[in-house]
Amino acid sequence: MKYFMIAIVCVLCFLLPFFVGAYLIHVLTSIMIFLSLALSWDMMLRTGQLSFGIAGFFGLGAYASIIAVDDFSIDPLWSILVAAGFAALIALALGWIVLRLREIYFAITTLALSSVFMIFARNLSDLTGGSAGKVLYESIFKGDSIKIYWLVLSVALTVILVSELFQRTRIRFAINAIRDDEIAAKCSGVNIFKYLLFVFVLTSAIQGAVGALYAQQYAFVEPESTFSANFLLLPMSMALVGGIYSSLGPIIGAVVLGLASEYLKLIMPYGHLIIYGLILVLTIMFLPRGIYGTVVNRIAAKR
Amino acid sequence: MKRNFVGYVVLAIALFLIALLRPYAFFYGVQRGSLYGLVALPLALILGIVGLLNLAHGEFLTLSLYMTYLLFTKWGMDPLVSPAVTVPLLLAFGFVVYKLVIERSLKTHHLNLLLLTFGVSIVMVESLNIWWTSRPRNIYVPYASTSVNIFGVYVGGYEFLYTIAVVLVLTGLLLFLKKTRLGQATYAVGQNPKGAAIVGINVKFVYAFVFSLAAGLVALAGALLSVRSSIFPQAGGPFTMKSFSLTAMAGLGNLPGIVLAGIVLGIAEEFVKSIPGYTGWADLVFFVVLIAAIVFRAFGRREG
Amino acid sequence: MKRLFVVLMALVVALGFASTIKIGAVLPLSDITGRQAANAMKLAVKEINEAGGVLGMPVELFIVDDEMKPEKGAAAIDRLATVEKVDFFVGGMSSGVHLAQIPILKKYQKITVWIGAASYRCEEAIGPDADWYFHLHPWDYLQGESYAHGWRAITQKYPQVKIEKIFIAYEEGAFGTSSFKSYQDEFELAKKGTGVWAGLMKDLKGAPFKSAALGGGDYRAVLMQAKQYNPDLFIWAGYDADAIPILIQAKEIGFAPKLFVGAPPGWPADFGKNPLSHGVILYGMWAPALKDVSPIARHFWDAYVKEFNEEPATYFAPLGYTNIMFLIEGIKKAGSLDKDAIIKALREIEYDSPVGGVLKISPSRIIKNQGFRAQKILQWQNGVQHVIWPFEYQTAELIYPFPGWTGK
Amino acid sequence: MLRIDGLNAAYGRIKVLWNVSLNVSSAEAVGLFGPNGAGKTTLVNCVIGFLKPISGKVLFQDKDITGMEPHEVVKLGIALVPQERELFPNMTVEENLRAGANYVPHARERMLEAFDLVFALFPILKERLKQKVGTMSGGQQRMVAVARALMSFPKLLILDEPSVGLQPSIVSELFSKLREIKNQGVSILLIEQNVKQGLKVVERGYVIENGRIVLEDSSTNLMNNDHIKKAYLGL
Amino acid sequence: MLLRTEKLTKSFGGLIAVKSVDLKVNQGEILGIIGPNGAGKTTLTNLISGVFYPTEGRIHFEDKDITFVPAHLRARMGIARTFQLVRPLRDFTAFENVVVSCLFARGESLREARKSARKICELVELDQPERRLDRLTVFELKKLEIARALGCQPKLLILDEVMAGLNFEEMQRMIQLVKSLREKQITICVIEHVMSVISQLTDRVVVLDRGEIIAEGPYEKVAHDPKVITAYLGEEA
Repeated sequence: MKYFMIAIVCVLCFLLPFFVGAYLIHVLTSIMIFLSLALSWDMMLRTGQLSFGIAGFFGLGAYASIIAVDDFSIDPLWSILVAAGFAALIALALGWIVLRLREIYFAITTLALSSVFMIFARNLSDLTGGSAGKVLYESIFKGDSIKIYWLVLSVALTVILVSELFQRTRIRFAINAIRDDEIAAKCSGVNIFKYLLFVFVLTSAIQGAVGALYAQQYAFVEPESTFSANFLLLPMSMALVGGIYSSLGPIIGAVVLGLASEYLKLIMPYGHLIIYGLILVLTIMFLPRGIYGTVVNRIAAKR
Repeated sequence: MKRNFVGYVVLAIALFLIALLRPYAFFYGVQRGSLYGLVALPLALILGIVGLLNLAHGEFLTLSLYMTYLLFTKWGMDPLVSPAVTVPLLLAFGFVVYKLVIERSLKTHHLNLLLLTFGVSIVMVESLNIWWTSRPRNIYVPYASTSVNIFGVYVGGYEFLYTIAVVLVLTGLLLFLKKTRLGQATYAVGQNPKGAAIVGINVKFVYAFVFSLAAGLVALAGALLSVRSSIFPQAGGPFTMKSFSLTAMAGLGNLPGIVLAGIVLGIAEEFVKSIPGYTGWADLVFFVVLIAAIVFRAFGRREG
Repeated sequence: MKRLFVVLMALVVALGFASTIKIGAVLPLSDITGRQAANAMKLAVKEINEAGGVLGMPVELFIVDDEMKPEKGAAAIDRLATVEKVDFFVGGMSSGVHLAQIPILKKYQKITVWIGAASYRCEEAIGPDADWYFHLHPWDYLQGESYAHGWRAITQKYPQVKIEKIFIAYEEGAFGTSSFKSYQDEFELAKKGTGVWAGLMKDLKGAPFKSAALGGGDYRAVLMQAKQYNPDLFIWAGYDADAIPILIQAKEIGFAPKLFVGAPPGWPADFGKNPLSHGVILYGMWAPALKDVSPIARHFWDAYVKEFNEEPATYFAPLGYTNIMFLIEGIKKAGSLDKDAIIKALREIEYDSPVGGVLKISPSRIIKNQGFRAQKILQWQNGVQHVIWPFEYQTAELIYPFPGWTGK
Repeated sequence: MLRIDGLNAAYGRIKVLWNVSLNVSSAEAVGLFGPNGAGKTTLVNCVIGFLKPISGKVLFQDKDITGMEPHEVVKLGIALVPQERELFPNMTVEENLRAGANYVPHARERMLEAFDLVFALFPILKERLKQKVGTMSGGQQRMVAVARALMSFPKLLILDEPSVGLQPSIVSELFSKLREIKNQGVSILLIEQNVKQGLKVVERGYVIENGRIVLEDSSTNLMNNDHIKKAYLGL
Repeated sequence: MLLRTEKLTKSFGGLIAVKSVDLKVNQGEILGIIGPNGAGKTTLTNLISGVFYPTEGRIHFEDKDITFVPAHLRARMGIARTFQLVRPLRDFTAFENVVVSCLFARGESLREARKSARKICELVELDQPERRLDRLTVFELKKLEIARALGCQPKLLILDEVMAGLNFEEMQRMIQLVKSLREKQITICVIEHVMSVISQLTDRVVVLDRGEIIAEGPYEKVAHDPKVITAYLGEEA
């Protein structure tokens, strides 16, 4: 029954473009972009590692994809896989070093790596177009927003599926154990480094793929906007507002904050971000486990 | 111990060589680095004691810049005098933010605090933007652009105030933490809040105090910076991550290390900038030195 | 007879289907440029409606904030097209946001009149086929060309002015880098004796800096390089936040070139009040002083101040006004809402703009419909921005050389 | 000295203490015994102020201290040696001990006196004054914890399972020190698993099971109580 | 011989926690390790389980040199331990804690691991294992530590002060449990302060003081060793 409902919801998501206008489809597409980032961030967080590097891998994927299409004439659709692979490769190479770091040291190093990626993007101008960035003359599917929506939806659903697999298989036991107590975990036979590396590489690949989607949708990359801190801070906010350590939490957070920011803009053209900031603050103050976490807790308490 | 010593010697030689080869880069690096350190110290204090990374740190700095500006334009108060007013104001502001937003969330997941301060920073930036618009403001005082002659090298003099200030603030903080009762209480709370409570320390008060003190120190930095920097809603923002970087590079709880890290990074940056054709890579040096320092320290630990 | 029929048809269409002309604007409202452009657009719409609208229909303006985020700017286009169902797009500031909007604009192919996005990347992205796209702001390379014209004219009028050695300090982002790149391209041509700078520019050097707007603000290393190079013409291409710190640091290291030029998109609030500003030259499209020489500029200034109780602080204010007025002129001339007719009309009209100069469409490197091409060379003198060139708008004589820092 | 009246307490929705009453007179040593999970530490948390009870009263020297903040309670003259020690690992032994006296006004004035007292009880600490506490073994840290509590010249000393993890020689030493401390006029509330040793120190004892006080008697009577013999002494 | 250490030394900075220890653990025995606080018992456990690598010396397990084998591989080889201060995985239920070691140390599938974990919970008499951890008593937490260690299918089980904080009745049940484990052919090292437990359980006792072995032998012999009495037992002996 439950799976049947989920299937229905998925089908409805795919049929949505036939019922709503281009604007909402566009907004939903970018919500799903952020949703996938939020989930990938949360998946890393489930191991206890706070990554500030998601904007970096996002940008890396975006650049890889645009360069693949522009310089190597790879099909835009395949370029997304190329981007995911490239981000994964970089993560694999860096993982050997950064995954020995913990807490704020891991956080700041991943953040610094994002900046390093951006500096390379800006200074290797022969390959990347330098500060001006790189432009494709045509966006993916010739700019057909419904097809783009379907593509982004498929990727987002895949990410959700991966996140759920994380929650339902032995992976969950490994990464939660690492988060709770690394020493107890390794004395119970968990190969900590292997799982950290696995999650780091996988989430980086997701971030790379999502960056590629974004870049292909708008057909350009540019250091400042592609590596923008927004691609770190917004997904983080979404996951925390929705509720961390779950799949549903970041989804709820992304939808709520994504729609809220569009709506606020309408009723308050100037300074709507003040209200947005207040929403963040108030949600966390009064729902410290996030929306989903609070609901789950209430239900658990009633039982 | 021995390895540390060798490291410091190598560092000292490198800095000396830079001073010899590129005196401008050396002096400017010291100045900039002192500024970074001055702004980073309060952030490190909050991070070390309360265990909270204050993402609104830079916005506190912005606020103090605007306050100094206001005092200067409305009442003609000299920016070097204005800390007398802005420090207490920021102290109070820090206290209010702590009481309203932070205190009740201290017991929840530590990431919540991160997000709360992020929310505070958005609200602050946007409020300043509504009030003052995005147009930069400036304070002009002639003494901010005077030059001094050091061993035949003709460099800007004003920014040495950063160096003086950071030395004073650091010494003051260290003395405070070591020698005073409240300082020892602060240090104790940073290590074990529960243990602090059972020896009679008012932990909530210490937290509020640290938060306010940090905000007050930011106001001091803001006053010094105000005459050299443009004042606009995002002016302080980039300092948050720079301060965080320095804190991580020095290691938590190592206040003198932050100033040292600031100066090393400042000199490294200025050194690269002074090489024609490589100016654009200065940021890379900053991050590479940062990552190298953190990783090097992490690999110093040997564990199974 | 035929014409009357068209007008009648238009009326029928207007009354029956569209009772208003809807214009959708996308601007960064949190930035002073976007905010003032939005105000100026509202002012223009108000004036038009008070005068009875266009083709007998009132004009309705919808403004959406792009928050300076590419995806938000792109979604705003979709929103305006499908929810508000606008007929025309106007607005624009950042090139980064615009790049994301271009695929969406291409989807709708509605008449678009854009006042921002100077990067040549945007022109590349638009491509040669978009005849519905009108770009009013000069592209970055056009700006470079126009300065060459300006300096040539200035050296002819003031023979003591020399600009053989040029140093450019540019912010390391897209804005500064593309400015420098266009100079480099022109310099290559000039070396061969061709191009607009031929005979003027003999040597060129440049170095990037990190703008204060993005967390930088330390220019001394770059200024030292410039000082050692000793240029005739020093240009910094950065943002308004860099303006005063760069002067302070230049004074500090004793760097006072004969021509000290800044090229930011806007200026800080107190720049004129700052004694260091005296003699600083700037590139720009507009200066408040234009109101003394141009009636339309005067009209715009007074109307804006009256309406919003603040002074226009950036050239995006008159440009926003121009944006709407130019489009409406086109519609008026076309006499209908027919797309092709309007495009044709927009290409033909000449609009005397408060920016200072007549707006007339002509092709640029790639696109067919480029508006302004020329910039102006201005100079701060005793707290006022004066126009030096073009000479027909000149409001003051050039102060040369740059007076330096003594006594400031 | 300390009187607890009808205390009910809960963690969230789980009720832990049911109508608990207990008192400690001046210069009296009282034991609180019971199995794990009976609510002993919860009771301590209610006295010190880490947990606000649902109902009931805690009186110290006839002053109502229910719901007071820990730092205020400590200033009144209650010192706690917590089960988890709660020391300051990056501080030296000396700094830890100073911290014990520094924030209690009446003790601060007599700090030197306090040091003498503590060194008399734990001579080893005098040798280790400059050692960082984080580098000491568990047993040594336990001594520092007791010493730190004593530095505040408490009127009432609460020890939460002080013998856990200590070597036998130290346990018996510690308990004999506790008798000395009691003889100096300090009231003691001793929470213990080790009933056999504990009963040697205290004059009176309570037995708490499942959050309720089930027995209260003098230590000699408790020693001979059948329930105690069977459940706690293994006789 | 199941485990043998050779001149095992571990120093932290200037502090030598374990000094040239030659420890032998025979197949099937219960070995008691006692010694004053700070003698290095827990450090020794950490070295054997691989939480630390030694500064000097070697460790052999079943005639293999495991000195620098990572901890998780030692767990898979059958070296399991408990922690003096319990370290349960807080985000799991008690049952899931046991599943973790069954999954990763035994390498079982999720289904098998659940089955094994269920059996282990029954063995250690952990009732209602689906409870959240904050509802467990100290005794149950200690049993959980053992259960998780058993999930590693240990050949050698090191129990670090499992009796600490238990009352008499609980201790007796714990002793029964340890005895039943020995019947399952598990070699056990017991680190303990409670002498009655040591005397009831162990075949042999090793006494550590200041990082060195100062006495070795059956409990009765060791307990009367004057060195041990002065260093450790005090008046109680």
